[in-house]
Amino acid sequence: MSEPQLVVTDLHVAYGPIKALRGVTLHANEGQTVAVLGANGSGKTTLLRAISNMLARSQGSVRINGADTAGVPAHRLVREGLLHVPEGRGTIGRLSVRENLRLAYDLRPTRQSFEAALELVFARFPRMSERLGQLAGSLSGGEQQMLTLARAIVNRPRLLLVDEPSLGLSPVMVDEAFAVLREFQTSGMTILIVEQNVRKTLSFAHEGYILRQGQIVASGSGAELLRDPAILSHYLGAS
Amino acid sequence: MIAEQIVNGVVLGSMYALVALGFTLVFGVLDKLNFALSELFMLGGFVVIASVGLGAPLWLAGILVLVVCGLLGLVVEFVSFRKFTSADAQVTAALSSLAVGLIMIDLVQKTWGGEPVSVPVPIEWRRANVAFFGMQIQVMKIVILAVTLVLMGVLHWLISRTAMGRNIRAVAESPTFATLLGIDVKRVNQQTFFIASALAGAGGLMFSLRNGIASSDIGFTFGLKALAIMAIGGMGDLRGAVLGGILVGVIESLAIQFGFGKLGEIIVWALMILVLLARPGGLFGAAHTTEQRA
Amino acid sequence: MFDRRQLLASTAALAVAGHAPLALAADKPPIKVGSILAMTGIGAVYGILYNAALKMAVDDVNAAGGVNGSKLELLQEDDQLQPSQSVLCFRKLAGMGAVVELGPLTGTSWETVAPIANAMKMPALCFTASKAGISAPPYALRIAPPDDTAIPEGVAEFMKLHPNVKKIAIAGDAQEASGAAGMELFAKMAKELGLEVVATASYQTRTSDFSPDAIKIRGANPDAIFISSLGPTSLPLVKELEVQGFDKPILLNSLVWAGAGFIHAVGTAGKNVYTIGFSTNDVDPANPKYNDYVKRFIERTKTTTNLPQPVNVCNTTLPYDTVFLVADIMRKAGIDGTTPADKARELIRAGLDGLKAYQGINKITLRDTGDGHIKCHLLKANAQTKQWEYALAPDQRIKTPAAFKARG
Amino acid sequence: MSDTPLLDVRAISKRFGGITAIDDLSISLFKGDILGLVGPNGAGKTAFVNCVTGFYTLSGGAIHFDGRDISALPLHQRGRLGLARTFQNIRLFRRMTVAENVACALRDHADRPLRSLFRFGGDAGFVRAARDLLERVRLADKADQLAGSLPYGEARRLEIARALATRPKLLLLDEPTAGMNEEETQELLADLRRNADLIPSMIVIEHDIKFIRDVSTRVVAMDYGRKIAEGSAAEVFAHPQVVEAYLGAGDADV
Amino acid sequence: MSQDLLFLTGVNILMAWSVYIILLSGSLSFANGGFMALGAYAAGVLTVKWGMNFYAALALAGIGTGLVGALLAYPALRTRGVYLILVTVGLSFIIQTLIQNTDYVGGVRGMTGMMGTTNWHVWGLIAIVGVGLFWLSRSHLQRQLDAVREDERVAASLGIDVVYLKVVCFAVGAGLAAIAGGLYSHYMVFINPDHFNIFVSIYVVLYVVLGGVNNFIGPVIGASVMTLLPELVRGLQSYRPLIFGVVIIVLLLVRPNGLLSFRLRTLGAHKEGGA
Repeated sequence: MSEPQLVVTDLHVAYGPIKALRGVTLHANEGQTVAVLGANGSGKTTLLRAISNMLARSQGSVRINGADTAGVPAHRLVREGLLHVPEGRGTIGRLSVRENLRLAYDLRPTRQSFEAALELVFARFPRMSERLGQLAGSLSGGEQQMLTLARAIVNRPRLLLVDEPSLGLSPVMVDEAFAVLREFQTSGMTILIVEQNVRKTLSFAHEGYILRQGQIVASGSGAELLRDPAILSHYLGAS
Repeated sequence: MIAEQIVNGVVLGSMYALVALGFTLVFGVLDKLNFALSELFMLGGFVVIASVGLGAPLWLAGILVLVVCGLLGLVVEFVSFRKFTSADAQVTAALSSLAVGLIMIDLVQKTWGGEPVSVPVPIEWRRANVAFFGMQIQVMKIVILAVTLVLMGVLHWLISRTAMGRNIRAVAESPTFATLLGIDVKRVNQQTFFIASALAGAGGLMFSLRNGIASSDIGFTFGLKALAIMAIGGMGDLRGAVLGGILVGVIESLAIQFGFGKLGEIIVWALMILVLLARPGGLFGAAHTTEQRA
Repeated sequence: MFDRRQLLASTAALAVAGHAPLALAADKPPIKVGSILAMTGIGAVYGILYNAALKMAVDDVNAAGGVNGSKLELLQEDDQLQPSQSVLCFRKLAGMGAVVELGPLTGTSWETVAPIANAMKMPALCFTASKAGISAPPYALRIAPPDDTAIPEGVAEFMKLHPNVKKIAIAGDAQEASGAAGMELFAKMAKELGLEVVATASYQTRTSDFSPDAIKIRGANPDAIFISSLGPTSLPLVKELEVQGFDKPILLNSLVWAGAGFIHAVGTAGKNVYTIGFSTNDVDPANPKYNDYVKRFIERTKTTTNLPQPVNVCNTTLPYDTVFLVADIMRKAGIDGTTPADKARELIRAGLDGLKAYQGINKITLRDTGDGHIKCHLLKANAQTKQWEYALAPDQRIKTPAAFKARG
Repeated sequence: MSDTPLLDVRAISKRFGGITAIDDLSISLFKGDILGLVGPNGAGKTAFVNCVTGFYTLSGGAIHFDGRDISALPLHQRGRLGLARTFQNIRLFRRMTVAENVACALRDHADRPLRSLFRFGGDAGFVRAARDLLERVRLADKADQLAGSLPYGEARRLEIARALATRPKLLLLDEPTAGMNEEETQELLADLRRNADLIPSMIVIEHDIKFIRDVSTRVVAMDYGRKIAEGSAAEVFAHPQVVEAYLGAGDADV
Repeated sequence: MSQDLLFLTGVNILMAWSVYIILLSGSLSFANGGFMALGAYAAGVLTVKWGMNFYAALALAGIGTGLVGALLAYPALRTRGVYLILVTVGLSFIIQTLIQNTDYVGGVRGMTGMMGTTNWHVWGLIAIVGVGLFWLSRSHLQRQLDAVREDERVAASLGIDVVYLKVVCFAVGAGLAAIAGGLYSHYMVFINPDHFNIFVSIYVVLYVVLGGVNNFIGPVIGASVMTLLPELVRGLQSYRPLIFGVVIIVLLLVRPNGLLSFRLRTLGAHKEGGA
């Protein structure tokens, strides 16, 4: 059996003297959805940023498709099939919706035309066709989140890193966002998701890891973790 | 007379605008001031002199100006900006680029001396005049305006229509997000410096064609004025740089006509301070408030 | 070389201390003459030009046996045209034992240095600055004729050549001392001659666009323009006037005559351009000394400098004369390399005090203001040869100088 | 408990461009209250703290503190009136030492900073006061370290000590236990209890429901910039809207 | 070292401190060349035209310019970062142009007659200001200023009156620059507006940045090195500007935080902190 698509081994990251990640080891097989759960400041976002090489690691290794990513510039990783959707969405506010999508398309132009890619987006998010010429910054929070996911539709990454996709969304929008992620999942995309919305996330993730103070403290299949009240209470305090 | 001054102000303003555009491009992308642009503006004329001296026809010399100044811009990026990435390195980078500018001045003076040098443009070109609604306007001014407008049009097209422009705008807003979208920020920075420097060089080219001379000490004050104009228009705003440049050009021309020539530098700086006090983000820039950071 | 000079210096010290003079006349230590010029930066073209003249003079003096058995040694300091640097250089030269200082270039620097020369009791001789009334006798004298005589003399010849001029425009650099002073003198002259000033345009040293000034001047439709600013600043205005089709005579004060650049860069715009000065590159049949100087100076600068050729001789005869003048005084006062600097300076000051006129290449008359006077004439730019030439034929030139008080 | 609330937030709103962060929000708090503020990310909790402490200017409504309308007061005057806060993403003076971080917040000569230049007795008073506060948060042994070198938990405690140095009447804590594990959270709770004498009243934003239950006398839940529930912790956390907003409607039956 | 070099070094140290004092509250001023001009002219007018005692004139010029600085600071400090830099550059230009157009002080022709400064005055003042800055560096005020510089908004929320401190620093810095100007004019005897062009303001900031902005010794080092460096390489004549430029670039690259980058602590162990 070949190596999993994403293998993180003993990853350490420090901000100056502060150790944000202290030896994280996890992996995601191709087509798997892996959830990383943890409180604020537990290092989830740092983990994603380290995987996408936005942060330098002080120790450990990250392998994507069998190749160590050490020293590879972040933008090149993105070109090779990784898409990192940061917390706070990462849309470029002063670019139009169309241009935002175009950026994603230019990364990895497929055989189909940009217009065809847009059609795929409209099929999923009909509202996007109305917003196409608008500046992304003028969209509502929910629409911006749609745009972020729409970018993934156009971009078709092999490995998707998503940081808190439900942040600040209304419940309806949260459902919508997860529906799209589920679609990605069925299409065979590998997804690493960081979320606060524990139930929703674990109910659709294959694997889950609980991060605490930069270390993995528990892991298991999504269903296992979800069934374990100790984990939930540990995470949410009490519930 | 006044109409003629206004027309002249627009032409002068368009030269200011070219340099201000360079400043605002760099500032938009890096949030830093590139003082060396002033001296690249100064170099524009000397590149013409050098290339004509080497036997190049004037049209080729014009293209060489863009290329040489653009390439020098890459040097400036490497020396003064590559290492100073953090936000509090603003002053360090600015001073470093200023020092690069000082070196450029010195090298020009070593080569051509400190006094103005004639630019080899046929005098007939420079002297051709047309009458226009009772105004006497030099053809050269019209050419300059036309070339400037074309350059601005090309810039507008580059920035708003091409993939490179999209990337530049994306990096300007957030280098982090841009990287996450697969954009090579370093390359975008270089592209920005190349374009900005070529624009400043083009400004210098226009200036030297217009005045028939190139001078080693013209860059600094002209560049500072362009900086003020950038602030008047709104930093990082291309439209602001153009309109701000033309506004200042026209005001300066009229001030001289009405006998306020003695005030010189005061005009543009006082205008800038007034604008900034009334609208801290400049005429066209978004108001920068501290709240977003909190 | 260095060691030898040190040895000589210690010999001199012994001599001063009252021991028997050991040195033979030929081995006397040199007399140190300081000079302050801008050798780097924007003023370097001037500095290099005048430095070449100073060096030629020193070489000539030394070749002729030096002064009382001592050679002259030129100590050259670079002030980069900054007045504060001029002061630094001045005091530094004094510290190095210079007995007299020559330079600096601009009125601003001269005005800064002159009072200090008096305070430090060190003679200083300026040979360029044009702004009137800033010399400070007895220690700080200027050999060059300032604008208050040069401008009236030039304007007089200009009016002789262009008697129909009634309306003039005055333009100038309001930001620079000599430019502003020249503007005032032009205005005064206009008033005296009954000329109507139809437009005044003030600009700055670093004005980038002269179009508005040119439009304003053209619009006022004057018969002639008087311009007072330094060469690099005047040039774009003159060019702009040409471009705008302004075809009237333009009189510039002596600021553009001095220096190497203006005449080489003015091009076809020089067609109507006049300036004020007292020498050109042309031979002067009445003055063989001058002709010899011009030939040698042009020859010399060809190889030792990168100045545009043929170099504009303009007022470089003045630094040359100044060196000879100083050498004369020293010779008469018995100064040689062994004379203590303080004493030598006092002797030179005394020599300068008694000086009423000096005949070198130029005939210099000293004025009670501490400035020199040399009769100036109207010069015209020749765009083809890139040289200045006299505007009037020798017999047409006005011989009577402008009014001034000579030293009594 | 007196009749007039210590903090009286009256129908405030805060908009950024088209986005409404706080919408017609009224909250009042009496001396001695410890108010827990809960809600999902983006609910407007931090914006509320920013409005009260003066980091944001209000788009509408008014805030009264200690009987005074402070809606238009600048930051430092609110600080002097007795409002102190900590930040969600800890904001220490990182290049200053731990002791200096606390000491710079101490009051001197009735807030006339220049007067401190004319104090010739040395810094003994400040040293003592700062040390005392650092001891209270168990950081005395780190006094001379740079604040930027502290690990997360200690940085958080230092931020609290710094806030306490201003002798606040109302302390606003923005997610104080974020990133802390169980033990650290318990320790922080103990710290707060131990220093109760310096904290007359408090507003705590927290995700840790247990912490909120342990510490607060009253809880307000927010979502979309509005108040959706108010009452005791038990009441609020049983509120269906809160459950919905907080945990999300799970797809799986749990 | 010659007297003059010693003097100019001293004036440049005072000027660097004047920028440093403004920088204490986190604002960068490119207007100090302008304030220097105001002081130089004010002190000159007071001694030459009004016959005032030199020390009184110096003090009055300092206080007056300080007040002008405070008045300008209120509106100027509404802007930040690059905008503040440009506003202060503008102030420098405006002050210079105003003096050029003021006939009472000679306009562009300049003013002369000031006499009587010695190196003792300059270095005496450096000693006084140095002791003051040392005293400040250990004070509660310094601590509050450091807090303001680190994070203005947080400092304000702790009750520190940031605007007041910024205005005071601006005024004191302007006043010190004015006194340095007064000393300069009385040493040079003659001044004109060109002595105080924008490069003066820029170079002074350069001294501080090259020397180090975190402690009061950095500016001294920066000013001394950059004043003496051109003298040291005087022998290289025409390569001086080139060397000057290259040295600046190299220093900024090698020591971006200045030659002396440590910060003096106001409490506890007074030893080196992190850069």
